[in-house]
Parts: sequence; C-alpha cells; structure tokens
Amino acid sequence: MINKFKNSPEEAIADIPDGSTIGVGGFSYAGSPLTLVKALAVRKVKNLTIVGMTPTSYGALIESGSIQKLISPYPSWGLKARHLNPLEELWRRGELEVEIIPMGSLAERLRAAGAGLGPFYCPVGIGTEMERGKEKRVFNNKEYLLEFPMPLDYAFVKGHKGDRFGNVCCRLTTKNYNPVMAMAAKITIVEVDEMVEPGGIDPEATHIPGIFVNRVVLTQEKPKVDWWLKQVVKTKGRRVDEGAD
Amino acid sequence: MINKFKNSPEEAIADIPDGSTIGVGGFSYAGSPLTLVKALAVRKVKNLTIVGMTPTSYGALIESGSIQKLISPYPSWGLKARHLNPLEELWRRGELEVEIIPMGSLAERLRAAGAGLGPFYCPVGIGTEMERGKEKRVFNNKEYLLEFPMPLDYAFVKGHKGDRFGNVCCRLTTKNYNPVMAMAAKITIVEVDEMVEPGGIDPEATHIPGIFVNRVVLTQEKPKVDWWLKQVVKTKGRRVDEGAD
Amino acid sequence: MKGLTRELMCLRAANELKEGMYVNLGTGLPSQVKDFVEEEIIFQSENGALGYAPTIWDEELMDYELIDASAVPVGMKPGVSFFDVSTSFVMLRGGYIDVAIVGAFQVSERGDLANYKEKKDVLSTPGGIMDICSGVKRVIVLMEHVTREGKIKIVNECSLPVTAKGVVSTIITDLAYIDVTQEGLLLKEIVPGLSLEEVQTVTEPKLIVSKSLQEFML
Amino acid sequence: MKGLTRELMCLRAANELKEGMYVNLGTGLPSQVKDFVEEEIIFQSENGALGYAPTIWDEELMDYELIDASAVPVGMKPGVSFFDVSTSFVMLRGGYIDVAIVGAFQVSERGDLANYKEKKDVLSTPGGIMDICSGVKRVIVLMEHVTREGKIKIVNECSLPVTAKGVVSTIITDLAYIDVTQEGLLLKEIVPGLSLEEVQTVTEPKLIVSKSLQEFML
Repeated sequence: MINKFKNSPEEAIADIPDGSTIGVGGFSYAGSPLTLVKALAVRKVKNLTIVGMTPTSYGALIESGSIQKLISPYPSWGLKARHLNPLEELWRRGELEVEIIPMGSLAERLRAAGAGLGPFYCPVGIGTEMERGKEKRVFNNKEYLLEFPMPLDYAFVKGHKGDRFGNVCCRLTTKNYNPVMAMAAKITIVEVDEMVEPGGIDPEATHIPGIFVNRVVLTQEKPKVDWWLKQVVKTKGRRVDEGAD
Repeated sequence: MINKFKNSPEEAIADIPDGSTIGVGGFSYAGSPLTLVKALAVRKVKNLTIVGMTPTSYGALIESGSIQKLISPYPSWGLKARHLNPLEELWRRGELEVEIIPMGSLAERLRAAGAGLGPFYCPVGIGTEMERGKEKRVFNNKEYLLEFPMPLDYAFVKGHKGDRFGNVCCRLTTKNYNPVMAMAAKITIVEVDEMVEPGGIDPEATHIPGIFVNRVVLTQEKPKVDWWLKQVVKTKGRRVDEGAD
Repeated sequence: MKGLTRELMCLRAANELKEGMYVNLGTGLPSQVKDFVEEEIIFQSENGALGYAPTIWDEELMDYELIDASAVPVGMKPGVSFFDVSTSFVMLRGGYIDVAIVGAFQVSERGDLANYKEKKDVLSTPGGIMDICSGVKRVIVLMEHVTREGKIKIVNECSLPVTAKGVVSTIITDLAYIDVTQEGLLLKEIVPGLSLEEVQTVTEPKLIVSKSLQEFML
Repeated sequence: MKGLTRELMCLRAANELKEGMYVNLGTGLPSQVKDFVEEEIIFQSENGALGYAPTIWDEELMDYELIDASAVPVGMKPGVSFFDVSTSFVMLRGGYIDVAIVGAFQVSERGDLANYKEKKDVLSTPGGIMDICSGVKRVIVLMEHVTREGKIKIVNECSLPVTAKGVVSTIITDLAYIDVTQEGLLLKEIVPGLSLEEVQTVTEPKLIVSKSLQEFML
C-alpha cells in the first residue's frame, strides 16, 4: 500500500543535509509550512539556501542561523512588525547573502525547473537592476532577459487536506507558491491540517497532485496571527508590511 | 452588471474574420467545443489557422474548407474511423498545410503566449525532425530547442459550468487544452453545458478564471459518441485511434 | 498644504475604474481602493485571488488564509476564484489586467517608477511590482505628493533604483491628478484651495497645465 | 511463429511495474496494461488524469468525458485527480514518471524510437510521445515483434523518422524480452518453444544472449 504519511515533522525532515536548497511555500502567514520550518530550525542544519516569499514563512530558520543564502521577492516583509527578526541585521553584517527576485519570475523559474524546461526569456526587470548579469535579447522589438530554471532539493509546503497518495488541496489564498515549490523539488514535504482517506479530496480541486509529493505530516501549530490581525484593524490596513505605499 | 453570456453561438462567433488564428480545445470528443466549431463552419469563413489536438474537435471546419493551416499534435486521430473526413486528402493535394507539433510543446507555447513570456528552451524533439529550423542551444550539457509563444486571435473552449463573469469549470478529462487555449487567445469563447449564477462554481476548482474568458454560450448538442464507444468495446480498445501500437 | 485625506485619495482613484475592469492593487494605500467602488470591478491579487470582496474589518470574521497581496484579510463573494502564483502572474504579465494602482517612492517625468530600496542599508523589495508593470495595460500611481519629511517624490529622474521604466500613465496624489504624456506631466486636477504655484513647488518637473484644469473629481 | 497473446504481452509488461510507481501508457496495446496490475500503481494519462481506474467495458457506464490518452473510457477511484495538459506535461517532461510503456513502429539497436509517420503519404502523429520520452525515467516498448506483413521492427538503424533518440531501455514483444544495453540488445526472455535462431531471424541487430536467458516471466 502506498503511504506517504509520516508520523512526525522530525521524521519527515530528518534526512535534510547541510547546504541543501529548500523552497518554502507561503505568502505572509497564509500557506506557510511553519511546523516543518520550525522542526528544521531545531535540527540546526547549516548553510541552507532558502527560496521563499516572506520571512513570516521561513523566519525560524533565520533565527536559528541556518541560512547562508536567501532568494526572495520580499525579504523585508513584516520586519518592522517583528523587531527581533535578525534578517536585515545579518544581511548588513554580510553574514547572510540575499538575492532579490521578482515574484512572478520566481514562480516561473520554479515551474520551469519542475517542468523539465530549459531557460526562458522573460520581459520582467528590463531597464532595472535585475538586468545585471543576465543575457538580454530582442524578439519582435521587445526586450527580454534570459531566466534560468530554479530546481530545489526539498520543498516545504502547506496544504489543507492530504491523503496517503500525497494528493493535497489548499484553502483559499494559501496556494500561492506551494504548487510550484512542489513541482520544483526533488523531495516535497507537505504539512496539512487534516489527513484524509483517498477520495477525501475533490479530484477536480486537487491543487497538488500526489505525484509531486513525497511525504505528508500533520501541522502541529497554527501561526500566531492575533498581533497581525489587530494591527490591520488598528492601522486600517495601512502598513502591515514595509512595502512602498 | 458584468454579463459575458451570449444568446447564441452564432452571435458569439459573428465577428471572426477570414484569416484568423483559432485555438480549439479538446482531446478526442472530451472537452471539444463542437457547437462553436459547427457555428463557424456554417459561416464559411476562409483561410483560418487552426490550433488543436484532434480532428474530432475541429473536424467540421475541415469539411467546410475553412482551414488553410492546421497546427496539431495528432491530425490523424480517428481518421480511419471517420472515412469521410477529407483532412488527409486535402493535405496530400497540398490544399491544407499541416504543421505537426509535440503535445506538450504545444501546451507550453500556448501558455507562454498567455503568460506574456518570450521564447523558451525545451528539450523535446532533440535528435528528431522537430529540430528543423529551430535554434539549438546547450545548457548544462543538455541540448534544447528554442520554442516560441503561440498567441491566438480566438479560442474555442468547452466547459461544464459557466457564470456571467466567465468563470468556468471543466468535468474530469475535458480540461486538456481548454485552459491554455483560453490563456493564449485575445478573445476566448466558451460553450458550457450549464449557465449558473455567480457562486455556482467552486472557487477552489475554477479551472478557467473569468479573466481569461470573453463570451459564454450554451452547448447545443452533445457529440455523437455511440459509434466510438461501441468500437472501444468491439475492438477491446485496441485501435480507437491511428497511433502506433 | 492641505491635501485630500487618504480616504478621498482612494475615492479619486476608484473613479478611474469602470465596470468590468480587472484591477490589481498594490500594497498599502492602493489596496484600500477596493473598499471605495460601487460598480462591478474585479480585483485581482497576485497572491492568488480574483473577484474577492472588500476588506474584513471585524477581527472575529477575519481568516488569515484569505488575504490580499497586502496581507489584509478580505472577503468572499460569489464568483471569486483562487489559484497559485504561477496562474496569477500569467494574468499579470499576460496583459489581462486593465489597471494596476500602485504606490511609489518616486515617479519620474517620463513615467519611470521607483518603489523599492528607499535606503542603501534597507533590504529592497520589488515584490510583484516589476512583473505587474511588465504586463498591465495602465499603471496608476497613488501616493502622497511628498514624503513625510517633505521630500519631493515626482522628479525629473529617479535617484532611487527604477522598478519599471516608463510605465506610469497617471499619478494621483493628495494634491493633484497628473497624466504622464509624451510632452511631459500634464496637471489635470488639483485639490480645492491649492494654487498652481504651490503644487509646482512640490513637483520637480515643470508641470503642463491642462486647459481643462479642474478641482478634484470626487 | 507462435507468440504471446496480446493479453499475455500486457501481463508481462505489467510485471515490470512495482507498487508506488508512476506510469504513463501509450495509445493502443500499452494502454491496456493498466487492466493487468494488482498492486497500487498510479497511472498518468497525458490528457490530464492521475490515478485513474481500469478501462470501463460496459457501454452503459462509459463517460466520454473520462478517458485515457487512447480515448478509451476509464474509471474513477479514490485519489484520482484531473488537470489540464500544461500540468500533465510538467509531470512528464519534469521527470516525475517512473516508467512509460509505449508502442513503436521501429526500435533501433541503440534504443532509438520511431513511432510516427509509417508512410510518406500518411500524416505523422507524434502526439505526446516526444514529450514523454524527454522526461520519463524508463521507456519500455511494448509491441508485436514484426509487423502484420512480417516486416522487421527491431532494426540496426531506424528507416522511419526517429521520435526520440536512445531512450528505449527495454523491448517487450510477443516473442521476447530484450534490454537495450551499451553493448547491444540483450535477449533475456523468450516465448516458450521458440528457438534462439527463430527470434534472431526476425531481429535485425545481432542479439546478445543473456547467461540467465529464460522463458517469459508471467
């Protein structure tokens, strides 16, 4: 019988070596695999390359000093709100390499890796700093940059329900990077709110088919979002993040 | 009020001019927009470029002599079973240009057009006839061909349910090329089995979000599949198509 | 200088939107424009939602798994759909979005947009703005006319790194409505009680005054 | 020459599949292999299904909207999922499929596969085979050893256009089980009652006979 369920997050992440490249799903707290990130932070692995959207998702690995390089579209997200987050400080001291990447180009590079494609030409970043070091080429009078696939050793993914085949569905806006991370990784580990029998996920809404998933564990804790939701109300949603408004 | 519903297939296709490039969804009869294809065949437009998987989907436009060029991964599908289909005869006589394209590369080229991407490097077809006329390039010791986006003027799509915003869900294996056709086209026209109120489609299983859809009409006829299903039973599924077995 | 309140700025931006448009809203102030529309406007959020409902302000009803790209909890309404970022950026890069309303640190006379990396020692954050600007049909900047410290934001040339070149078509601030044209910045609307000289003082490029200059259309 | 029936050919191919494998089946004969497995094998069909159930033979129960890539109606079982061709070929090109079992018109000594364009005046049909061969971990060809007209299909060099170069790892026919190796074609199993000479007669490249040559494992 196929069974991708694992008993604990510790078991699911036990084989991850120093120096791995790990993709972490999530956008703010939505769809962030906090249980897996925390379990790996406890293991004190070193020199990881982490690919992910916001520090709310992978923050515990920054605090544990496990990250050598961060590839992210929004590494400053929520930093002001979380004063103890040492990300920016580590970066200033040169102890953490940070590579900024546009959100959509990241999604597409992950997908290309998962899809067995080579590099692709993308119009995003023309005329900006993102051009640096990239091949530029014109097709039909439009300029493009050559972007490379971004394969991952592991992906940490958050789902809502999962079955023993690895099929996963994701609630509402928790999908975000989770499906493309699952595609791009050699080994994909998913934490879910609920383990269900095969058939417990709608075949028409299986957001991550089991073929992309290797291990499934139960989420052990909900993120502590109270401070954040309170801040939304208090500031009328003005400055939850540190983006330009 | 936003309302993408049209009263008839004739109204939905009325503006399509000669020489248009039209993508037609479907794989065999599953997900084939037969109502739209038939309506257009009646209009006797000329010199169309048709992009689609199997003649079962776009056959009526071959019979009406509307196609100048066909871009398809499987133009011979079901030809033997449909003796009257003049596709191969027209092609032999040089009256119909046929461009063969691998199934997955077609999907990816349509998606790239819809996604605002430039060309991409694809490993499919290396060492075969598909190399002809294409740029070849090596990355990490692997050879790739440069494939170009394939934009469409119109897409004919088959869905199961549709709402007035253009949201569409597709039953089972009828999705096939329909979502990528919808992405690639300037104007996407969908025929559905059922028009529903907003909310009548699961937000977690909206296979074609309304943003990709311009017009929605009701399917007027189910395909006549009896002969085919009988043949499956009779031949024990051996030779439904003309593929190599 | 007495400008529009943030609510009125959102209202002015909302007036640019017509029924049936697909609209992406940047983080911060632009994200609130969705609460000021009456017609059927379909908002798209790059984290993966289309046709969602306005902000939820009742803490009891907030769902942290249903948020917009500003990470602010939003509501559901009939016809909403959810998808991953890959599909989301097909919409954005692919030219399916009619209008994006975004914030900015600087906008140049030619419509260059700078909205990341305020200072050298602060991590830069392009987020999805670069991708959005590469495909959307019209980019409107919605921002305070000057910084909190009174520094000019509408400039001849961006001194900050550019997020996207020549993409901005309209600038809506608390003081003025300005179109970016081939000839330069065209001042079309101004906050009641403000003089042309006053608005020029806080705008680096020379403003062209529209023949039909009027008070803010609210 | 008395070979295996088509059912036994499928059964032999099915024996190659182990529990938990992801398997894609080509059109025609290979598509029937799914009806001969007992363990949990997950079949993927390039038209957009994963984990579907065997063929439906009862006309009353057939649903033309639930078909495999041979356009044969199949069944549902718990854990099945459906998706579009874009996602389907992510799986196929991306290396997620363990085994593809496909048909062929010709296979060469080096594992070149030719399965389209039988004749110059017949439309060629690569379908999804090129894409599948570019990513799948192991390609098994399942075919009659010779054509209906008795022509040799296992050849030194394909005379037909090649669908994919050097991808075939195993050839299963009604007569023999042959591995494609660096050294050449390795004959490992043979149909009961057939002599080595007989199988060599209908195979163009010189066969290397395995030390452990045996009768078909069924």
